[in-house]
Amino acid sequence: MSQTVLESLNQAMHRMMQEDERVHLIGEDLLDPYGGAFKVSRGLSTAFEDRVWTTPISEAGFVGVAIGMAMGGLLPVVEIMFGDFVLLAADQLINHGAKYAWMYNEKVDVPLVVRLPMGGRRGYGPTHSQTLEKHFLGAPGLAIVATNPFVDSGQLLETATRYDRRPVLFVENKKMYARRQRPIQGGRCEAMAARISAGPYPSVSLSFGGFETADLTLVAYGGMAELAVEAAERLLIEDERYCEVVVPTSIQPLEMDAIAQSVARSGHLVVAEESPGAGGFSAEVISALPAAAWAALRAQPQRVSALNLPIANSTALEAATLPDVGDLLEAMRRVLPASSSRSATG
Amino acid sequence: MSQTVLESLNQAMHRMMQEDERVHLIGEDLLDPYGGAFKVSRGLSTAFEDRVWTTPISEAGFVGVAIGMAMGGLLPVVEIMFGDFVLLAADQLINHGAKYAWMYNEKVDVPLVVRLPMGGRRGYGPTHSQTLEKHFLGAPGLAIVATNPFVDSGQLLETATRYDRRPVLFVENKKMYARRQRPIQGGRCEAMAARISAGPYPSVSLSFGGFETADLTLVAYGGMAELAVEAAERLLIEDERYCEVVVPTSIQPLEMDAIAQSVARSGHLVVAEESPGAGGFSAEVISALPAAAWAALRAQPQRVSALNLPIANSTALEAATLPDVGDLLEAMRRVLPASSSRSATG
Amino acid sequence: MVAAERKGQPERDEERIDPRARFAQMEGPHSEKLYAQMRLIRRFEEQLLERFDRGLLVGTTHAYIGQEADAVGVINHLRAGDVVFSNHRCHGHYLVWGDKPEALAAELMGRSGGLVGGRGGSQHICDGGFYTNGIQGGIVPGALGLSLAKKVRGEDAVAVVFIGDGTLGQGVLYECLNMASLWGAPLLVVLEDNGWAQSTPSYREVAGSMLERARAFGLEAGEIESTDAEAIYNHFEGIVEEVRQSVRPRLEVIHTYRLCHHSRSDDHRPAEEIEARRADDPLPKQRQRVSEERAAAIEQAVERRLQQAFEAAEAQPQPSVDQLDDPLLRGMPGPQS
Amino acid sequence: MVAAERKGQPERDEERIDPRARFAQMEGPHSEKLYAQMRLIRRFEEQLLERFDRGLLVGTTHAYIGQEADAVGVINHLRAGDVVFSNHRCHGHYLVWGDKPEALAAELMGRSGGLVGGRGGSQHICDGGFYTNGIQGGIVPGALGLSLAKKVRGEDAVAVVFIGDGTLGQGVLYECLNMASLWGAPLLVVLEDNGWAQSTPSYREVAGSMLERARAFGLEAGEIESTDAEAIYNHFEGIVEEVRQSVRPRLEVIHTYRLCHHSRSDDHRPAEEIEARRADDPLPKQRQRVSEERAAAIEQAVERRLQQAFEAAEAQPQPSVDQLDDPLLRGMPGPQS
Ligand SMILES: Cc1ncc(C[n+]2csc(CCOP(=O)(O)OP(=O)(O)O)c2C)c(N)n1
Ligand SMILES: Cc1ncc(C[n+]2csc(CCOP(=O)(O)OP(=O)(O)O)c2C)c(N)n1
Ligand SMILES: [Mg+2]
Ligand SMILES: [Mg+2]
Repeated sequence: MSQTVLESLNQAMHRMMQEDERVHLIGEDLLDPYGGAFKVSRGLSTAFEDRVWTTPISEAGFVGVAIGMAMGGLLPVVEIMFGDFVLLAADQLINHGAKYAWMYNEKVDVPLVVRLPMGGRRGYGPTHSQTLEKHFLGAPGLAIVATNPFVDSGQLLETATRYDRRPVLFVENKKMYARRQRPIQGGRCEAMAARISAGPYPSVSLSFGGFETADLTLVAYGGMAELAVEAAERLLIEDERYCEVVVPTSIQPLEMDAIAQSVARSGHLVVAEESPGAGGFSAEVISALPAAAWAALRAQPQRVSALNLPIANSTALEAATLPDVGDLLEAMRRVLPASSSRSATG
Repeated sequence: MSQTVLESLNQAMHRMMQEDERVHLIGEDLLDPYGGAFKVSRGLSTAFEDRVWTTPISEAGFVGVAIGMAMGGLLPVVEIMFGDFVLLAADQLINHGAKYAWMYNEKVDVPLVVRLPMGGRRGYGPTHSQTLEKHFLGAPGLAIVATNPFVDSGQLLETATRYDRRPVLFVENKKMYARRQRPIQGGRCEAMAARISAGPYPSVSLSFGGFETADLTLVAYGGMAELAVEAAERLLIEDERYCEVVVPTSIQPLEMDAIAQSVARSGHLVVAEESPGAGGFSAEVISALPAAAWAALRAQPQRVSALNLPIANSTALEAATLPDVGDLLEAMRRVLPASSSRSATG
Repeated sequence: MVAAERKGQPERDEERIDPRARFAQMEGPHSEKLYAQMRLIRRFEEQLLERFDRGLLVGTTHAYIGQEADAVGVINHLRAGDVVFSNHRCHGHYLVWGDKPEALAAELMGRSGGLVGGRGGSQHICDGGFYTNGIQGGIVPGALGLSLAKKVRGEDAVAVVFIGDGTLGQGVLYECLNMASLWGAPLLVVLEDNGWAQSTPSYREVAGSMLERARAFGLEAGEIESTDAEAIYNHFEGIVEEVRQSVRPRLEVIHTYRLCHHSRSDDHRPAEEIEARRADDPLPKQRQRVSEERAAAIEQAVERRLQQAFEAAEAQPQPSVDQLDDPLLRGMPGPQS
Repeated sequence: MVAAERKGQPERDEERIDPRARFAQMEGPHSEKLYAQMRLIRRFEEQLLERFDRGLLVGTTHAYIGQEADAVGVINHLRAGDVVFSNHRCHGHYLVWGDKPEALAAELMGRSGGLVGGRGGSQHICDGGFYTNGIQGGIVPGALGLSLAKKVRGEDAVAVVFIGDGTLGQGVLYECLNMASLWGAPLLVVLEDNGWAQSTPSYREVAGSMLERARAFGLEAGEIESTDAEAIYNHFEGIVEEVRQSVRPRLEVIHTYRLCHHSRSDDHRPAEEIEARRADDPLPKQRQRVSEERAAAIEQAVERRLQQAFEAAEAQPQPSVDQLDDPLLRGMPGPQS
């Protein structure tokens, strides 16, 4: 059995700290035996005592400290306990860390990684369940990378930490931690045909029917990726329609190639995200379609997102608020023509 | 001559504080003779000494204080000196003020107004020139209203302060303060046919050619509105094409009716904003088009936005970074078919 | 143009109820009342945790076990019009303030009759001038603002905000101490120093002196090291009144200890340390002041009450999902005239 | 897989230059050097303001007139590897640190040869370990982090961060005092208390005691009330070394006064107050320590230097707008092996 996403991330942290002494870890409640709220940091303080900084509850302060450390030649990884708290550091990230490289005429860089456990479905209520990276879209200089089980999560984190000179928000998903990695091998991922793009932050394309047949492109990232795959499977079984799922990891700048190629083939687009839709990922995907993909559209793209409400504690309310497989299916059925047989463009 | 936008806002503050003693003003450097950095607050501390709270440099703190005041039955108006500093209060706004009404099951409301002087083109450099309201898109419970010279700015502020029970980010534009209000009367605004929608936060539609003839819909808000009108005029003169400019004031929730109606007539859409495009207003407009408007589209909608860079101090760099009339024209020409005569659908 | 009418706010009626009168069903002498309140809190938390273990609840919860004396020692001094802001560890505060175990239990279970209809859950409740939120320190500005609003409106009220030692890490707290001091706010900051913040001992996150941090901003500050409910009650008697009369902010530290884990199963504190502190359990201390007979009667009454409360809460339906409309649309101002 | 190489960072070479050696063209005794530095600052600011009045610059600027003794008194103690974080009122700090009036002037005019190529302007500059930003207080965490990075790397360096009295309002400052104290950071916070923050007098925004605010977080703290450059220089001699040796943070207040408006034309302070403080002008004080002849020579040299600097800056082209590519795309990591 493959690793869980959590194990993959934890081992990557161990590996990096072992191999590169510039890697430091900063955040709340990091020390063993506790090892961080979600245990991504477990064992690190034991193995690398001097490079794990357990902090006071000072999100703005310690994100800013990490910015200074990055300017000083270290490679800090910040753990924000719940991604919801990143808003406390919005000024440090947007007006400081993200601006410095360009504003100082490239005299400095800020190779910072801020890990953000995001997402709901665990009953944590309004201030511990959000998916807030959307609020950092369009902040110049700030990269956003989101992992998912179809890429090597640990490798992604390592790329962000050791090879990327930009400040990166690294988006994880609380519900995903316990999920197993679902590696792509030999062009397949389990029952699906699978492609993974080149580049440091790859996009994954998955299809139960193979890439010759695509009725629809479903774009989802992070915690929505596996729901999208589930919806694609159900669409095939229940409607006999082929849905290609495209999962980008580079959310900012948004990697559009795989999306565009798929849309050019399928002509139908649904985009999903766990946060409310306004000004979010889906809007960006739809608006950033290259001309050729746009021209291929045979119906209006649809968004699937959360209701525009805080995320309630009540399981019933939370489930009704967050987008699920049913919502994805419904959107796909809305966008697909009722009758037509499936396309077969290569 | 009509009032300036600044005068309109300042007089509205005087009027409201005169008529309703629950209205309080909170922010930095508000006391006369200084009267606030941009002088919207001039004279208020003299006339209403007890209700003007000049604060320490504590944006998170005093926005939160205003939230508490609003919960306690007052109607606070917060002045953030430069809108750029609102990021310091992101947590207070998104995780506190905006959530309370719904999260507390409507046991409370938070009738708060936070005034945000946004925008560049005044040479203030990277941390004093931004247009940051985009980062609050998709924050449940948080309204965003942006004024412009074509609506009664003071009236808009009064609606937000006295009639709106929601927390409202009230977006102004530094460059706009000195501009004159351009009132709509008898269906006209100067040389343009003009419509203004009903409702507390109206959308304005403007056209040099009258609403029968529309080759293109140009959507812009706040500081971009007057540039859009200028671009529309040049398009008419230089290309003999009719552009209808639609200027919403309710940015969140986004008022789409006037936009949709115009697009249904014109079939061509360009959307503009002063901030970088990713996850912003334009993406939202494009993605929120109702089905009928979408169906009417004859070309891919285009966005006009800032480059994805901090806003430099250098005039040359700043001008190259922010969208201007030339950028609007270029986008309009990109979207309009090269040859076709103009449409004449009613 | 007429001034906008304030929309009906149910909780404002509640606020008018004197919290000192709320604990009506537990009549009798002061010592018994305090014991009864503490027992209610303790057993509420224990039953809650047990239900978590049985999988009846999802999410998480922060129990107040060991700190009960703080809540009863402070909140019993509040009166109609006063307000309380609390944090993640709020059940104890709330049970003294609002005394509605069924509505609290229902809230934690996400039921329709919960304090806020199942929307908030453990960390996000509201009831008649009682507010909590799950962002450490983020409640302090709201408490300050509400205390100032009450001052402006001529009310004779005090706002109490509870924070933990770990929350001293949040900068916004100091922004508020400064403004509270500059503006003369009737704000009482009660710092429950239980020596730990989640898994982190105080010495790793609090440098310098807690009291001096407040004094440096011009606040009066004091402290008490005790888990004796009556000692704390007596200590705060004058303090609450002083804040009310002087209309000046104050910070008061209670050095205490939590006898349970931080949230649900995360306790790595040294076993000896916890063992040593069991002697400080506030409940036996207070029980000693009550006759065995009355104590037993109180305990029975609490059991009965809690059984009913949890059963009734469990019987409640989940909130309806039919009307989940965007509050922004609902909150739009109507046409003016 | 190989460790990523740190990209070439031009400023890191600069950092290796001892700032104490930078002011080479002004050789001579200590008193003369201090006077020359202050004179350079004063005349730079005056000429800058005059150019603003003539419409040669856009935006705004915060002049350092009246506070020159602080910059020379502190920064002259720094050495290679040390770093400075400054704020909106940074020209004086920079001219002592970096001593490049042409590059500074060019920056303020948005020219290509500016310190950061015209990108930052007055409030956002960077040069060899010197950093400023326009968000009050926001620079403090960066300064702390950089000081810790240097400590970790075994460098014997000090980070100095300049803040104003008004900046005591920002909560993140206290978060940093706490962490600096907990972690033993070689950080010196220099608080230039000029009695005002923009239009607001200190008593309206600083409650309690500045020094106690630092001490409450376990920092050493001290103060000096002076505009005498040599007094301040002597005062900081031991302080900078103490921070370096003890590897502990410290806050030091300089009570001073700004003799100019806050930014460009916004001065509503009582005329009598300003008049009374003119006697504290640091320049005449220092000039007295220098012979008339040397003073005149220094002044002439400064005039010449500044004339050249401004002229050369003015002659520079605006930065090219051809290559405004998204830094995110440029910064993407390459393929790994
Ligand atoms: C801004 C923020 N950061 C982190 C957390 C996670 N968190 C919840 S409780 C807690 C510890 C709080 O410690 P303390 O203030 O001492 O209160 P105690 O739990 O001891 O009652 C932390 C870190 C949070 N809720 N909010
Ligand atoms: C976060 C933030 N809020 C407000 C401002 C606007 N502002 C610039 S300077 C200043 C006053 C600063 O006062 P002080 O710290 O005493 O420094 P001084 O100007 O006296 O040198 C203010 C309010 C800012 N730059 N950043
Ligand atoms: Mg604690
Ligand atoms: Mg000052």
